[in-house]
Amino acid sequence: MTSNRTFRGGVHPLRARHEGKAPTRGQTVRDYAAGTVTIMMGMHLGAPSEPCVKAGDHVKLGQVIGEPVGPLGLSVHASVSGKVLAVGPVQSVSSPAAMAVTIENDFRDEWADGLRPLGDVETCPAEEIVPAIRAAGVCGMGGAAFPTHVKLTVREGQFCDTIILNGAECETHLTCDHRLMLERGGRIVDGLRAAMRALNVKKGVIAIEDNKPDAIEAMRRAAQGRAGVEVMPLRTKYPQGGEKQLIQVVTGREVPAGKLPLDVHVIVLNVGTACAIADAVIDGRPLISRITTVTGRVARPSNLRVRVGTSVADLVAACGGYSIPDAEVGKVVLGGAMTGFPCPGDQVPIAKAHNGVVVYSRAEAAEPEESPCIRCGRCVDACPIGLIPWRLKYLCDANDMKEAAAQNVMDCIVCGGCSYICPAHRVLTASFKTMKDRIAAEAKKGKG
Amino acid sequence: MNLRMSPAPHVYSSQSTRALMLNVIIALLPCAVAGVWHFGSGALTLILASTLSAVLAECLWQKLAGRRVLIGDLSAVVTGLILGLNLPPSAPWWLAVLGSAFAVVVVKGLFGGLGDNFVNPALAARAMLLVSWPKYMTAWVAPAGWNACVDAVSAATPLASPGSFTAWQLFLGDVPGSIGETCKLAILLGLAFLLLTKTVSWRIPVTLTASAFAFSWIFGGDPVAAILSGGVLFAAVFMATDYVTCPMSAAGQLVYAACAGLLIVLIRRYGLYPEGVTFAILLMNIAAPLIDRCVRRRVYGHGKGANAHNG
Amino acid sequence: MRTMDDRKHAPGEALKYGVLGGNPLLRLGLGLCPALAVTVTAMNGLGMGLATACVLLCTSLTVSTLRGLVAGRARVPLFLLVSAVFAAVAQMILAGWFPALNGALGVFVPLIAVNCLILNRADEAASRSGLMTAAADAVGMGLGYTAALTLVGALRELIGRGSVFGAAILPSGYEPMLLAAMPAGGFLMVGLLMGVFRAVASGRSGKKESERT
Amino acid sequence: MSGVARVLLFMVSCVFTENIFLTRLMGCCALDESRRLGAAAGVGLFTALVMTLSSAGAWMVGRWVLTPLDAAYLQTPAFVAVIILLTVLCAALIGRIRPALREALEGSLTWAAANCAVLGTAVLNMEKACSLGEALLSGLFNGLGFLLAIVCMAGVRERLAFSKVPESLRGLPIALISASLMALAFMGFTGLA
Repeated sequence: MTSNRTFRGGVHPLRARHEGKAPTRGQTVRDYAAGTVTIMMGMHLGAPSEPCVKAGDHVKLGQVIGEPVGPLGLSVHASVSGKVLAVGPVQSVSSPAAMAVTIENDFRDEWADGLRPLGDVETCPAEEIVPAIRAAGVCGMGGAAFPTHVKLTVREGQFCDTIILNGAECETHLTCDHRLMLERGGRIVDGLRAAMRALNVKKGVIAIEDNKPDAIEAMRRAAQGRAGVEVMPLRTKYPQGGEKQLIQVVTGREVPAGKLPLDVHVIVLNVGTACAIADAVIDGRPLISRITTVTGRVARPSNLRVRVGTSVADLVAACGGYSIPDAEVGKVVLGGAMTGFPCPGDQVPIAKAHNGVVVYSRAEAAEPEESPCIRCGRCVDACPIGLIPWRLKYLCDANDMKEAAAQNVMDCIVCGGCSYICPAHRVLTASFKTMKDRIAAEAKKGKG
Repeated sequence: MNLRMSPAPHVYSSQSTRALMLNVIIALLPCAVAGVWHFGSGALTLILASTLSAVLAECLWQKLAGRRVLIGDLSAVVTGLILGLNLPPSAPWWLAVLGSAFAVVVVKGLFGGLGDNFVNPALAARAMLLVSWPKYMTAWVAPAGWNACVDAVSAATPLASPGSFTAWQLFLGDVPGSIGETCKLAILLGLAFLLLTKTVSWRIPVTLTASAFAFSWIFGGDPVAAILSGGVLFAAVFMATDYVTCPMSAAGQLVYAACAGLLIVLIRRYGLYPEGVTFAILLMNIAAPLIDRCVRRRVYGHGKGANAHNG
Repeated sequence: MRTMDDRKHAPGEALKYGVLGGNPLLRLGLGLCPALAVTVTAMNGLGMGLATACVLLCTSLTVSTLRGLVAGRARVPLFLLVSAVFAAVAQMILAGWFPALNGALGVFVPLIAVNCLILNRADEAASRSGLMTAAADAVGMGLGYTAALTLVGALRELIGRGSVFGAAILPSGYEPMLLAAMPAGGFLMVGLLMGVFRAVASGRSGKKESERT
Repeated sequence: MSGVARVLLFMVSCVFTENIFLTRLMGCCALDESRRLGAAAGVGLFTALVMTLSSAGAWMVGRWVLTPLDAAYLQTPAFVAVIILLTVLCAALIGRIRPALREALEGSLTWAAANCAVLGTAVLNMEKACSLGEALLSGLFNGLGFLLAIVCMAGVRERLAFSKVPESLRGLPIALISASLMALAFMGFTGLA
């Protein structure tokens, strides 16, 4: 079952020596609950939520512990039942002081009553779907963590004709979406149908890379008889799961620079998000757990269904601990190897969007030395959106914001393909990210 | 636990500058062996002299200019080796040394080192030697084994006397010519290796050869002999594909190689010099930045295609 | 402490500045075309340099005398016309007395008229200063230009023919590098010499800085 | 040989074989204009225009005025005057058609008159004793040759902007060394026409 549907550019890190999916691909998802969880208030894109419990309180499973703040705000729910140990700043992956609520698990898993199940996605009232998703605190689970109810809100003058479910999972190492599609395909289709009904969309496409034939088969079976749902195999190539690439491949449309997918009448959701939508709509269950792939230098690489807020150290312990001496652990990455974030320490808690934990040894984590650019053009070939990375790199090094912007650095999707392929090991992607942040900050300053 | 915090991506492909250069060196070895087989001790001396002096010159220049010494990236070896294989087997050793020094210091070093030169160092050095010492650079000997250059039986190349060699002779390199360029079998072996290891893409070698073939037919020559004589194939595989000096976009590379093929035929047919390969590729090197500017991929989300669906 | 400009305007200093620190060809990059084209031998370089120096001197004196009369946009055309007249005179003198040299320099003798060196000095120095200063500037620049052209010519002749001013210098076994006598060699030689001059100058000023502190 | 073929050969000769910039070394003062591709193309086009017109203009003045008056010694000043006149005219014309372009090139336009390639072409035309049509074509083709050289030069120099050129060679010296390698490559055209 191979497919020729793809975009231009890209790289093949999976075919190279970094095939990281093999150890976890065949492993059934295991449930895991840790003794304590540290639930961050800022797990989604947008302002962090306001904690509404205090130390010493007893909370039940699914109880709201953080109230939404601002237009992109999202509720946070307790992922275990038990006693609140602390409310205060902790080290997160991106910030040394992120507001969080720490709960000691009493392992009773008592559900709080709060959310109302809507029942069957095909018959429930369509206008209640998005509010239910919002109440359940669902955000994008593929990485960007954009609040899903905002994504599913179509403003005046806009319309959506296609919802794409992203099951490409093009990242190295990660198999959580793969396992989810195999084990809960029906739920994923339910979630897609719920989103389609909420927005009155007639077409839903589940896009899957052709290196997962079993998942394609499973989803085809699950989609049988469901109105407007179609499974589309795509060629295996990184970054096939990039939002812009996916839209281009599935619909033939390009999102204009600076615009959103909805401007070309498309909404892209991760398969994990669709599953969370189904849980919220059918059962009234808030988003309190997710599947995370734990792999690399751990004794038993696995896919775990973990409670939001579980620390990396607990996850590793659940997989038999590090397979190398602690002193030899060189890097822990949250997410995949191409776009994941490096962890400052293994006490960092898992958020709603963290789909993987990859552990590297010191030798694997050593960065190769940067040498002069030999103009081989591999980065130009690899760029999925047609930038000229080697030249951008010089402009970024010279801090030439104007020229870098003129060369479309803002269109860079930070996929990491150019850095991956560069034989001179030039630091390309990271420079572009820094430059993008700087230009965005400058623009903000200019506005406000 | 002291974790590294370097940003994504966290994996790298196995290709490095040094590995790529090593691939090119390995691909050049069959040509070197064939050259020594046909032209003997003189060829061996030249290859060694040019390679060693290129490395030495790179090392000295980088020390003198106060830069990091990067001879470990093997690019100087490639330059020296290619220059050596581009010399007539009977050329004096000092020619190889001067050429290598010119290639590494003037053509590459003065511009900032590897990646910063805009013409291929080996080709520019060959052109320099050709215009400076034409009597050595256009003297050819017959391929006669180990003592070919000692006996120095002067002979005409297939380009100077077309029709005097069979296609088979041309293919195996049993003809007078530059050390590395005569044996087409060895060059094709090298090409196969480069393609298998993904060191170069097929675009430039194939397009250049096809273009030379087509244009020599259009201009009334024997197309098969045209690509089997002289340095077309060697240049198409090893010199036109030089990363640093060819265009970077796929379409640009096609344009570049096609124009180079045309220029080769034009210079061979109408020019003063019997072999146009060196100059043709040098000229296209100069045009490469312009080609890259003109042939550009549309950026995703910009221009026509992006707005096709809006409205 | 006197500024660079003051120093330039004292006649003795102007001479030194023109030959070394402010060498028109090797430091300021003026008058490139003849410096590239005719400097195949030292003799050609010397002849071209002297001819240019003479036209420069005459033009500078004339412009200095006429200063104040013309300003604004019309000045460049005026300078051009003045130097064209003197270039025509130089051509006649060369053709009459040094026909061999005139033949070797060819079209570049009338082209002295549009030599950027002359225009630049007329614009920057002569049109803003008195006769004495203009003359000192022109002589300094002219000599500096002559010296540079002779140097380039001598080096190219040495490498390209093994001789200097026609006298064989290198042993008879020397195989001349023909490139030096070609346009490519001219570009290369002038470019390298410029780099050397700049490196020496920056090395010197760097040394002075460190001595001072 | 047919007329078209002769014109074609003449063009190849002027543009490639005997490139006025890289082979005959005239107009090198404009090397400094070649830093950016856009500016270089502008200067090159303008120079080519002036060159074409002044080749013809100088020919007319030389053949119809100076020769009858037996005043060949006035050739240099007379040609310079013609070139200045035509430069000013062309600049004014461009100002009329494309004022923005005129402003962008303001600095370089006056100096185009001082470009020795223009005067050189005119003088060489007289030495070759060619016809008016040949003079016009010579101006046009040499102008195109100049344009080609300076545009190629600008392409190379834009690329060099990203290079680690040693401090003392930055700017004009490395531009000259680049020109040297270009001149070397252009020698490949020797014999083409």
